[in-house]
Amino acid sequence: MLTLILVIFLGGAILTWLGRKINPLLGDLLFLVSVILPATMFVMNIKVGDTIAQHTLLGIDLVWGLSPLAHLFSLVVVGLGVMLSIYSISYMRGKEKVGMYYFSFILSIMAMLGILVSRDWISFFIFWEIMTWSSYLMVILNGKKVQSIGIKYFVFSALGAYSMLMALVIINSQLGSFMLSDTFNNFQHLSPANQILIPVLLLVAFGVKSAVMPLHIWAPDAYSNSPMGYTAVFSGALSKMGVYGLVLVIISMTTQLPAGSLIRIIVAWLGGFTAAAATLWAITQDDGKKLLAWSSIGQLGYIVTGVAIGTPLAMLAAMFLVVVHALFKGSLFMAVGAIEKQTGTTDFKEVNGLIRKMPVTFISSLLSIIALAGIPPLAGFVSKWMLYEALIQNHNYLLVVLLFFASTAAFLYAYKFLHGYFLGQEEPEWAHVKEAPMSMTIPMLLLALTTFVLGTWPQLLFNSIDSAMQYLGYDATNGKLWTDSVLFSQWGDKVALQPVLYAIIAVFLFFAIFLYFKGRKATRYVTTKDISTSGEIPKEWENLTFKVNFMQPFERAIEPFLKRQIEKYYLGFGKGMEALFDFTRRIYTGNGQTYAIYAIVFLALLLIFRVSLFG
Amino acid sequence: MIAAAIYAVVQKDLLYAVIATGIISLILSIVFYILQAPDVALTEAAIGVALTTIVFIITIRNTVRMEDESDKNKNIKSAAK
Amino acid sequence: MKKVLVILLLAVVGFYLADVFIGIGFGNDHFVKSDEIKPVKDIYLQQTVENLKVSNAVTSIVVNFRGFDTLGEVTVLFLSVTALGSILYRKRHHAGDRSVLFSASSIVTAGSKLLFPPILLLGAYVFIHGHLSPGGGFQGGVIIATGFLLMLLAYENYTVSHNALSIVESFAGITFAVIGLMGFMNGGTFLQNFLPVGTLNDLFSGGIIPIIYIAVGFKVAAELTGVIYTVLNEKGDQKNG
Amino acid sequence: MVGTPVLFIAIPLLAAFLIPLLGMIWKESVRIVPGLVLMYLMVLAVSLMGHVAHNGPIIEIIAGWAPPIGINLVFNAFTGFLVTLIIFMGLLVWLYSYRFKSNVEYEPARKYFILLMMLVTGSTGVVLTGDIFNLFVFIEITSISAYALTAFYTGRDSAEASFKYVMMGSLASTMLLIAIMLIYSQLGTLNMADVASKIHLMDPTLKAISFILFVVALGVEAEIFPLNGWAPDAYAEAPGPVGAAFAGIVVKAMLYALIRFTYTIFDLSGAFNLLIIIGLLTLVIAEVAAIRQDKLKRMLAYSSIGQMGLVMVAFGIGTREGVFAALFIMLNHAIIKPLLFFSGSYLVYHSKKKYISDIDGMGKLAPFTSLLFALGAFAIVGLPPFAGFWSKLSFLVAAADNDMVLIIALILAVSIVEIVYYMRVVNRIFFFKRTTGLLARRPTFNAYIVMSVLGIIVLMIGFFPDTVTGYIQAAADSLFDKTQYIHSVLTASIQ
Amino acid sequence: MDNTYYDLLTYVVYGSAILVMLIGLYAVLVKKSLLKIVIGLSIVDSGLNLLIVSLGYLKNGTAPIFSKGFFELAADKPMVDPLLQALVLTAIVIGFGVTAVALSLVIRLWRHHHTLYIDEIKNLKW
Repeated sequence: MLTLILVIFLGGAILTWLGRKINPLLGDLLFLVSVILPATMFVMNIKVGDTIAQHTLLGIDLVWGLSPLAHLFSLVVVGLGVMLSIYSISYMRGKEKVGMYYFSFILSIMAMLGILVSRDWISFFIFWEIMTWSSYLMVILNGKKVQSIGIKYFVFSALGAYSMLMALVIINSQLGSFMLSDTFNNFQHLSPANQILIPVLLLVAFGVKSAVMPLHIWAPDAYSNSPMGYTAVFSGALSKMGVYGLVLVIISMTTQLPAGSLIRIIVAWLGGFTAAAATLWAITQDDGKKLLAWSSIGQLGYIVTGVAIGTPLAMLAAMFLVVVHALFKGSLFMAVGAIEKQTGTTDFKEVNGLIRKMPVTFISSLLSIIALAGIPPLAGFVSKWMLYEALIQNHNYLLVVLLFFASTAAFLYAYKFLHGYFLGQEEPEWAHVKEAPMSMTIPMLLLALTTFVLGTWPQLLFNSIDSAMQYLGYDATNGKLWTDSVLFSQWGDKVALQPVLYAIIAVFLFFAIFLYFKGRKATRYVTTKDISTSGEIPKEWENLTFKVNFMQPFERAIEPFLKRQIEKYYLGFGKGMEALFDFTRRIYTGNGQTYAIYAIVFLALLLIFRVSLFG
Repeated sequence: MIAAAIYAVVQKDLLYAVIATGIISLILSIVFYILQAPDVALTEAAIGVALTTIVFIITIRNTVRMEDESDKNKNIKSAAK
Repeated sequence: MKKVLVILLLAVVGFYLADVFIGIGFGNDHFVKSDEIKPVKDIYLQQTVENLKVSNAVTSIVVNFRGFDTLGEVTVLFLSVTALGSILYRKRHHAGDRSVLFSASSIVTAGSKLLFPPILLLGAYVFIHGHLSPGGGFQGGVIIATGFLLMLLAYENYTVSHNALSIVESFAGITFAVIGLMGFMNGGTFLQNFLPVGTLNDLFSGGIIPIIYIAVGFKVAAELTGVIYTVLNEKGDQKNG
Repeated sequence: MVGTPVLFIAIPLLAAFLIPLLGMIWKESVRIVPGLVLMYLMVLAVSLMGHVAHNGPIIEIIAGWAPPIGINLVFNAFTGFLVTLIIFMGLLVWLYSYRFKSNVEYEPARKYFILLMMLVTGSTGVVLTGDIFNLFVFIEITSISAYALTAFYTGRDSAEASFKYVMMGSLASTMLLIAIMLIYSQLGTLNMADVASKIHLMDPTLKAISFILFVVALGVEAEIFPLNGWAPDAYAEAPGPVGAAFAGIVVKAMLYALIRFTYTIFDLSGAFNLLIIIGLLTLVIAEVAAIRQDKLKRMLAYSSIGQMGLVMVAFGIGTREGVFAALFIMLNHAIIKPLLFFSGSYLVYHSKKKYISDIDGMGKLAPFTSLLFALGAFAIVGLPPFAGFWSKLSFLVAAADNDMVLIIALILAVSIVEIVYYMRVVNRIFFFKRTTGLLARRPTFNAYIVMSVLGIIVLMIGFFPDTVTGYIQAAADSLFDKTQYIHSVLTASIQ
Repeated sequence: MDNTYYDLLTYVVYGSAILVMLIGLYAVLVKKSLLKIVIGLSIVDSGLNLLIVSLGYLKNGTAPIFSKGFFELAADKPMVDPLLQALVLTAIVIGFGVTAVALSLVIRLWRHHHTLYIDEIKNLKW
């Protein structure tokens, strides 16, 4: 069954691509069918189990099964995949290379499910690589700066993938098995050196995909450069595969290791730094896509920190954030995509006051951005609260401060995002803009509403997370961790929390509706003079908006920090390597005589050193 | 024979160099005969002395006679312009 | 500087080579002294007389024991003619535009004409008697080619038909291969002797050896003439000389 | 049985001699006959492979003299595997070039096909022969065909490439002859199995020196690092199908010879380390040079050299798994690299200088060719689920089993370099705007067939690697089983 | 003929053969003219052939021909190695083939470049 599902995906991808060549409508139809049909089959038929399908290739057993942990992630993948496939139909209409988009989309969904069902490293790696190159096709699909962005993405992915490959062949040579379970169970049998080497290699592998700090530089460009319909998958589901791997490595390997706690602290701090730095970067962006891209990296930082801390509460927080991040970030990317589709740009400087033009988009963005910022009634709050609490319990106060700072700073970009697109000056240029078609808004709204629901009743998710955590070796909690948390124990006993939450929600809704109507009435046209400040001559696009240099003072404050970009070091490294390569290839001088001399020198060297070679 | 070889290598006039290689082959074929290898001697005499030399000479005729072709080179280049 | 380095380099290589070969020794039995070692040359010498009835051991080796090598060797020559043709091929073919090495005097032309038949005869003799005396297909073939060379040099407009050359060449090659295959049919192995060997030192002895050598002779002659002819017809764009 | 191994040599030779005659009668025959011959040989190879799988190796005695007196051909699982591969690739190259240059006149066409057929025959002979000197002869046959094919185009630079090749090739054959003579002067035999059984009697110094000479001589043709200066030039300047033939046929045969010497004939333990060292050098330097190329074919050439380095490292591991991996890489390389050369030469067909930048945006103009090129690129860098992945994996597993952690790390780092330059090209094909006005050339019908066949094989090995691993395993076992090789050759008799 | 004579001859014969090879090699490696390089290659071949033939020589040996004269006059003399001679025969012919190909390439290069300087013929590099 599982094999059949994967084959349907694969065949569907090819058929869609071919169908698209024949007739666009046929392609669309095939696309929907080949995402939704196998996805439904997956949800309906594949239950948690150890060995669901098994194949043997090259004498290696490929075992496929579904663990509770993978089940949790697979829900995210399937949900997001289906929503975005519906969204993509409208989003991609009228664009180029739709066939390839569909092809890569289906393949990456397949690959992600494949990763999740893999119970051995080989199939894990195969699907991992399929995921990499199918997403690579997406990253370069727009054809912008293909060489720099695409190659950057692929090089980092390859770095990760090959670290994994190296780790897994070492595992095989030491333990004689490619099975994930054997690796974790017999981890103690590895030599001490390998016990360090393998987790580190795997951490690099998964760190790349989950965009942890020194390995993150591919992410902002790759996220913002791929088509929006896919970026949601990218940030929501694909990066979570990295998290999935990190969970496996950190929980199943480093806990068995004396030096494991050190590794975990390092990873936790890296996650914290990622969260903080990415948030700062997000603030300075003037493009919605990029802002969200950096924000995704920041959120992944939270998740990584949570996973690395590894206490039950932290784990719960991380898992929860995995799910809700996929939801709200998916919704936000869809919103940006809708705006891009309707206006043709995603630049804050150009788009304004869409609140009346695109109300549904606005509502879902509002809900999602609140969740993103971690404001209480919505889902983001739940996970962040749990994370802080876990860190405090673990006495990582400095890390709490760091994350708290990041979280606070996140308000700034959240507001910038909301304001940039929906509020502010309504310009005549955008007068014709309409709300995006239903097939785009409905998935968006659905995701946002799910975020809302999960924020209000987080217990809905706790069962799944709980079984996943039991699989990882945690005690059964039945969602007690949440109800036991400080939030409830401090005043949960006295005050019924639910009404409070409802009250807050009501206030927010009211605020939203207020904004909506206010925006409609108080349309105020600003003239140039209003914003021209002393000495600075406004440029043309500065005319009508004050969002430009929105955060200027803040940017100036963090400038010294931003200047030290890691990317520059990587670029310098890359340049240096290329120069070295260029120097090296000058060995081939083009003169046949030189080659002959090489041959004789080689002969002479071998003759001279023959004793040391052959004894 | 060694002298002929050195001469062949050092001589700037390729025609003489080629003839020197022919002479090497000739001496070689005599040595082969002395070494009780009449078959090889015959072959070497025919191929090495006659054919190889002729093919070389034809090539030289078709190309350039002097090893140091610097002035002619200039001439040809200027002529080409 | 480069020359000095190269000489040093060559000295190193030469030292090792000389060391090895002087270690092996000249003129003595250089094979490793061991019961296991039975140099094949002894077998060859013995079998040449006993089974093949061929006087010239070199011939018996070239044509029979290691006839496969010879087939390859003939192929190499065939290929180098083909290669030459392909490398020097030019679209505009100037017929008769042959490069002239020297303008032959009438004595030379007359002498060449006189010498030509004996040379051919000598060549034929050499390859027909290849299994009896020194010489054989290669040597005879080369001699014949020299005869053609003489004519080509002496007479500016002496031409050899390309078609004729390739027909001779092909037939000779085919003969070789077919004889090999006939051995295959008759004896079970390629190039196996299937004719009576006759008696030692007789012209008609050695089974297929003379036949193959004659074929080789024709082939080599045709091929070498082809080589010379091709190169000679190549009139370079020389500006001097 | 349809025939015996000697027909692999005899039939093409006969055909080569016949072609000039046939050509006088019917001109088209010069194109058709080589194909027919190769098809027959393909049938022969496949049927012999089946025979060998059941009845053990076939030792073909030539001229009625049993080894070690006469020359013999050995067709066992290993050589049979390579021969089948070589002939299959030869057939594809023939099919591809059948109309590749339909405007080429009769004379060059005749020569082209004869040379191509002899290239295949020479390589087959190198693989099949059981005699050292015969090996030399076949190497010469192969090289002379290769020299001529390299210089086949009358353009400016092909002769230069070919001349470099001739220079290196002549030096190589000199060294090969010296080495052969050293062996003979000590052991009195030229038969490989016989030599192998007596090599322990040889003086260690002489043994080492003759092995070194063999390595250098065969290394020139097998493109190992300091000796491969000719290779990129020759690949780049030869006609497209010939480049493919080099990568798919010639190098394989020459590498075979090197491996035969290392594994079977000599018993030097240090030889494996030497293979690893020169393999790594070759790999690193070639890949590093490839990344900075601006011409497509040169890039492919360097990449091909790099792959050969990888194969050598795999052979140098010295275990059965290592040999298996090496043969698997060889097989994949023999299939993928011609695919890249074939499709690549159509992509740059109209471009004068064959710059990589001339293929910008080809994806729109020539979707089929571009797609196949991309498939080849994905496969050769080892992305699953394509063919290259499995061979890379089996190599890494074999290396890891021998605790070669640093070598694995180095090779993977080099793989990243490889990915970079292949992806750059693929990006250009599909995602760049067309900058030149050059049009794409439509592949001929035959080229379509050839490229599709190769593409299908790449996918097939990718998804079902077990369809070929059985043969590779048998081949690896056969190479590894030295005593069985010696025994089977030395006890052979005329059937 | 005593042994010291043969020892001396060892040095002379092998020494000169190897020296000829090295001289040829020197031409290949240093000389700038393509023709000189080809000449060098053919000199290397000559030296190699001498080396091989002299390897097969035996003291007081006789040519490996069982002519009538052999049985009458020299039946007790050892025969020199016929195999090596056969191999040299092959090597000479192959060497000629290669030389011819090399020379034709020289002509081609002259046609295009009008120079035989190897330093000027390097359009293909790196």
